[in-house]
Amino acid sequence: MTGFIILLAIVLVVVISVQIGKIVELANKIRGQEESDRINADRTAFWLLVFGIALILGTIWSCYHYKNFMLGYGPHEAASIHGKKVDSIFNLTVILTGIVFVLTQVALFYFAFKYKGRPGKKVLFIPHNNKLEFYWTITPAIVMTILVVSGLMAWNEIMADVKEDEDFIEIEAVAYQFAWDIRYPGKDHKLGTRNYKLISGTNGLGMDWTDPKTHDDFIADQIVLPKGKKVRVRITSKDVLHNFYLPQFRVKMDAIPGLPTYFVFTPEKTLDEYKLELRKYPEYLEPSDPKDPFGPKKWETFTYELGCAELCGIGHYSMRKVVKIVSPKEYEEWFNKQNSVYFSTVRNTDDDPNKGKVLAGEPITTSVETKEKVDTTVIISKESLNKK
Amino acid sequence: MAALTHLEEEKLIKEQGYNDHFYDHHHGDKHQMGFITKYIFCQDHKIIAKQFLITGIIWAIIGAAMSVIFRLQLGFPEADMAWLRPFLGKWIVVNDDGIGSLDPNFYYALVTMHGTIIVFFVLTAGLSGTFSNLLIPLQIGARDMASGFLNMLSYWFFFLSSVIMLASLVLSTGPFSGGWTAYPPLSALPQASQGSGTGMTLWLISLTFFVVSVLLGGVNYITTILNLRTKGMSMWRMPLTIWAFLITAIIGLLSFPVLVAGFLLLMFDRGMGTSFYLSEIFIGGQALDNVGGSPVLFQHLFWFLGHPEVYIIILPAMGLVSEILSVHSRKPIFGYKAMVFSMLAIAFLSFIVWAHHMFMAGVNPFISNFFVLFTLIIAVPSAVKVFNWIATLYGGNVRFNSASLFAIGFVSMFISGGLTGIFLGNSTIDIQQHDTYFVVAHFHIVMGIAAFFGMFAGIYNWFPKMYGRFMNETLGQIHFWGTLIGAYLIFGPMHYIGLAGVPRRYFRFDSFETFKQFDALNQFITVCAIIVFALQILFVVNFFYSIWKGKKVTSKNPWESNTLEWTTPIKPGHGNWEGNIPTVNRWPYDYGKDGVDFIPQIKPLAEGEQHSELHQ
Amino acid sequence: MLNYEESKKVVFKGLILLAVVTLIEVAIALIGNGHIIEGMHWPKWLMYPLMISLSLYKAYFIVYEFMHMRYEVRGLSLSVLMPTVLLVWGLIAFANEGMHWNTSRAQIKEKNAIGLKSDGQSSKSSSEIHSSEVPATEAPATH
Amino acid sequence: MITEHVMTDEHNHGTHDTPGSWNGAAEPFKASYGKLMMWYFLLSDAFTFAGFLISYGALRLSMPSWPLPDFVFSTLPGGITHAPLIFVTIMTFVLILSSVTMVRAVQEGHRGNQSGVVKWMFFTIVGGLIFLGCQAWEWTTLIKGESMTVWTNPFGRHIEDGVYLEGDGHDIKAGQAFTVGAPYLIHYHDGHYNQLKYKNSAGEVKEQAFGPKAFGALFFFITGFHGFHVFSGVVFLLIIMLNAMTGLYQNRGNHYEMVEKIGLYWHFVDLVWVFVFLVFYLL
Repeated sequence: MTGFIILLAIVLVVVISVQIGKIVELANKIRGQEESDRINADRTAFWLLVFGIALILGTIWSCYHYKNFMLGYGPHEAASIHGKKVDSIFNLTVILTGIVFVLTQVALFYFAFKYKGRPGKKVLFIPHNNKLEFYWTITPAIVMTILVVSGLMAWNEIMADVKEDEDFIEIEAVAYQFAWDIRYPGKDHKLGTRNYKLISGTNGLGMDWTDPKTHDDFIADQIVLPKGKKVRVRITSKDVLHNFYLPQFRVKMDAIPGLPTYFVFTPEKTLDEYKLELRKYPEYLEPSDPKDPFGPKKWETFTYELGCAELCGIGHYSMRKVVKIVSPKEYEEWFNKQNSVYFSTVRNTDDDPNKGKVLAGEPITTSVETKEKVDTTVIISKESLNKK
Repeated sequence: MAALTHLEEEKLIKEQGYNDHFYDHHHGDKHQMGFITKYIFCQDHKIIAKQFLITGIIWAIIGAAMSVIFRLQLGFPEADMAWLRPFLGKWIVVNDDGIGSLDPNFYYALVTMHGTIIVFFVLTAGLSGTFSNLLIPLQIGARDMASGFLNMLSYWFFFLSSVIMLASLVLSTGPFSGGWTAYPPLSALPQASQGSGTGMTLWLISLTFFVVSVLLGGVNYITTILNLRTKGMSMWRMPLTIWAFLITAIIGLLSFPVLVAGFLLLMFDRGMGTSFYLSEIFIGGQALDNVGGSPVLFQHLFWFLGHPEVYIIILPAMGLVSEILSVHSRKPIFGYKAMVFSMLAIAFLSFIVWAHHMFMAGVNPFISNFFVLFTLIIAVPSAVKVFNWIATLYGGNVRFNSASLFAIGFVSMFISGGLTGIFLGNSTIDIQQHDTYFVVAHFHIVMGIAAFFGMFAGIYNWFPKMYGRFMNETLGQIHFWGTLIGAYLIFGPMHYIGLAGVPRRYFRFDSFETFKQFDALNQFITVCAIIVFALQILFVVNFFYSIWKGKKVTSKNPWESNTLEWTTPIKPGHGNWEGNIPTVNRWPYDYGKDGVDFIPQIKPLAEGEQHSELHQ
Repeated sequence: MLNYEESKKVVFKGLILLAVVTLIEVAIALIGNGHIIEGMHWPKWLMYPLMISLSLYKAYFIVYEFMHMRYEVRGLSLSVLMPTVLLVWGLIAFANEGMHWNTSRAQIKEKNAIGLKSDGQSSKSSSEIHSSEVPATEAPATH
Repeated sequence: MITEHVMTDEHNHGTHDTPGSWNGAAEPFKASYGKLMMWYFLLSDAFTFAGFLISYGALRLSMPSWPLPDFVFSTLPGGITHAPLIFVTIMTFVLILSSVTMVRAVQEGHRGNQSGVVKWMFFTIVGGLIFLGCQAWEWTTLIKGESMTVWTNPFGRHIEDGVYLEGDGHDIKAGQAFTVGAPYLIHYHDGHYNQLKYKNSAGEVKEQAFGPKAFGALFFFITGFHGFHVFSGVVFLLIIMLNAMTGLYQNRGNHYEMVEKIGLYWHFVDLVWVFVFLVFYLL
């Protein structure tokens, strides 16, 4: 049905246009060519001017109307420290390009209106004007210099890697078709070695268990990070290109198989703080699910998200992960509750290369308990694999 | 001094032009040619131009229709698409309730094909191929291209490439679906996506043939422009169209081979198991042996072509628009030499800025500094061009018709799209805007719509030369207004969606809290897109209707233009000029000089008159 | 343009010149890598620029004499040779990228290696990790 | 201000000098369109090769080590194994010689000497064929003899000092010491690559690692692409030589321009080899 309507609409537009064309031509014939040319020129010039004005006003109006969509305004304020810089350079560019936009579009449509054709009218014969051309070459050059300098200063600051002595958390985001695995380094604050050849059903990231640094690494189902602490994300991919994209934090970096990348950022607002700010905006006071008018409001269901911003295949649009920024205290609590992959699923199974060995620092008494727990998990995951 | 009458013109050609004895060797139209040699395997540049144009129009309809289908998905993801089943077959998945929805595989195939088709087949072949072929010999005063045979081959390679691409559309696994940029590993590994198997193979073969076509054409255009100019047609007397085609051909000649290099390496990765682009991949439950390659390498090779490619698209449009604005405002183009130098500057810069498409692709942030710097420099020559176009209108006697309106629309679009490019060229802002709808809006306006506007302006303006008839003016103006307003309504709101962070190439937005709140805007965009599509159908109807039924051209020079193509017969035969080739005595922009409306290039200088181009 | 006899001379001069330059290049490679005189190794910064400039000279000679570029109009030679300047920035950028890939891979290897050696219980596997310090090597599949 | 008689005068010269084309103005580059086309085609082909060689550079620089060319290319026909770069030097000479004979053919063409053209073109073709034969031998040696494929590169270089724990029965003996940068070849026996064990200075036991995969693939790919150019060059040369024999170009009276054009192509092949030789064999 929809299709029929669309096809009908297309046909109708064409038919009506053709009819209008015929009528106009008939009218022109009646009026005489010269007269109708004159009227047409007046009309077209007028509408070009109207269009020019409408374009400017429409742009300004839409900028105002959609101000909450723009970087640095309303709910779209960056939630990270470097994001503020991105937003301010965006603003600077909006202002500079906005001025150029208005001036050039006004000139274009106004001249088209003002200098509409009249038979026999004399034109100004000016093939060039060196002075003018010099000025309008140098002006954009100056404006561009401002943008380049401010942009690059911010860029080099944002993209700088962490320094050795800095206090930061390093996590790893591994992308694959079509999800993310987020690995935390555990208590030693060091991510263990991975080798893609070791990837298997029970070891999705290919962690090398002979590296003791992997033993306390854990995989989180959400990205949880403390407010105000520098985070360095190692970004990588198992199969094709993906892109680690945190819209609210102005973070974006490709995940490339076999070629590690990283992004460093400092979250500045906890999720709760951000949500409270959203309450100020009417569009977030609406129910999240339109079918359920009394359900939770949009600001309540809102959450920071991680998405993929590089086409990676059929499930590209579904690579979502929830991101939570919490206070350092909450982070500490959450962190302590996480179970390391190794001790919860691998230790002393057949996949464990250290089977039977006593690891330094491992409490011997609990190892039996862990083992039992482990076995069940492995069986379950194997069964679920078989089903697939 | 006054403009020339036709009789005076003919007299001038007879007296001043020269006889190259063309008709001693060739017989022009007098020679009996069969249908096949005259219309199909034809070596005449005008026929080849028409072949390029009509193939381009067919591809444009296919490409635009694809965009309508995926816009429907984006605007109305819940709508029933079962009605498309007769056209798309199994790509519409019908559930138990009889509600049809688009297969996401096919959505990505549509997006990919839309990009490939419009960028390569329509805006490269259809625009540059058409007008380079039509105008180069006519405007420089040549009988034909330097090598008519290679010129013919150029079209037939394009045709072959088209057939292969069409074949890939009907594959059971679907055409390639990894984006028109074809980044590996997605494009290199058949197991990564359905379209990366046979679809990708055909895509690569098709585009390789396409490159052959572009190179054959390009070599021909360059040598023709350099070697076959008529007497008096010095480089600084060439119309800006010819300059644009020359520079476009040079860019194509230098950038497409690098794409081929990238493609060949990709083919080896696909077919031979080499590791140029692949490293440490675990896919489909299997760890591949490939190590040491770099997917970023392909991106570098691709964008080394890819960025010049956008200028291959826009430069011919710029040339056409410069010429049309000048003719229809009855004024010389403002700053002719500045226009040429800015085109040359743009062409040069286009080769050293490619990595600005890759700021967020893992490129060394340090080297990005240079790419930002070079990229933003492009704004300067572009601004010069815009100012010159506007200054051309100033003080003119602007004649409004479909051609000049589209030219004005082009300038407006180029301004709007160019300015958003300043955001994206700045790597800092690009952190957020990369791969969002802001990018989509930007490049559709600046190289999609703007280039189409240039193409439309060119078609309306040179249709009389191609077919000896005018296109319907009223329909043309409806087409113009609808497209102008519609294009702004489609892509204006898209900027805001992009600013809000919505990534491109998403099949649906509903799984993300951040991205799912823009349904109303998406619906609005879709509705506008359908209307604009309908208007393009109107253009096609107008085009084909006018070929046979349009108003007949009665004078040789209907637009009262200075350039040489309007000194040929209304329907020029093979060899373009009957008898002598005209000689050129002045630059092509003597409009309104000394109070004379227009002075064709063939008219000698009057006593004491100065060359206008000398003072540049 | 040269006359026939002169140009014949140029050809054989060219043959000898190209042969000698090639021999010098090979000699540099062999001597520099210690094949002629045992134990003699020239530094890369000396060898590479020498060999590259000699090759560029060969290229220049082939284009200018054999391909007759010297006798063409200036415009023609410029139109063919100028575009190759575009490759200079390409070369710099690609080379820089290559080194960047190397360092970003090496950085991860380094991070992985920290704390490995000090630990006593890494026997076979840790050696594998070391031997795969060259990322382009065939990683051992046995585990 | 151009007076009429000057114009007609010039025009007559124009058509006279360039039969076959109908241009009026003097050719700015004083070259026929065919020659220009060949030049611009070669320019674009140069960019294809540049794309490959630049990719080669990027991939090579992304590897911590790269095989030593004078170790890899050190065999000669007849079982000589320690003759670094000699064979490829001979190949280079063959190509240079064929370039020289090509120049001679063009010169004879300018003189209008049909038999001279045919003779020198024949030598050029022979040179091209010898070069192709050499390349075939080189490839065979690498593939059959040394088991280098596009997937596996057995040529490596040590990244640390050490002592071999076992020998390979040929060159390497157990107990032999080596230093950083020492090249080695992993031998292929009985269906598998035999990686020798060694002990590094820290006392760890390791195996020889394979060299960068990209080396083999890039070598076969780029030299193959060059070889393909040589091959098609030989085919074109053959066709043009036959045409010259029939007197076709003599009759055209344009000083054997076709020979000149194919000559440009042939020198270009030589030109590319200069760079292939540089990056694969010298650096």
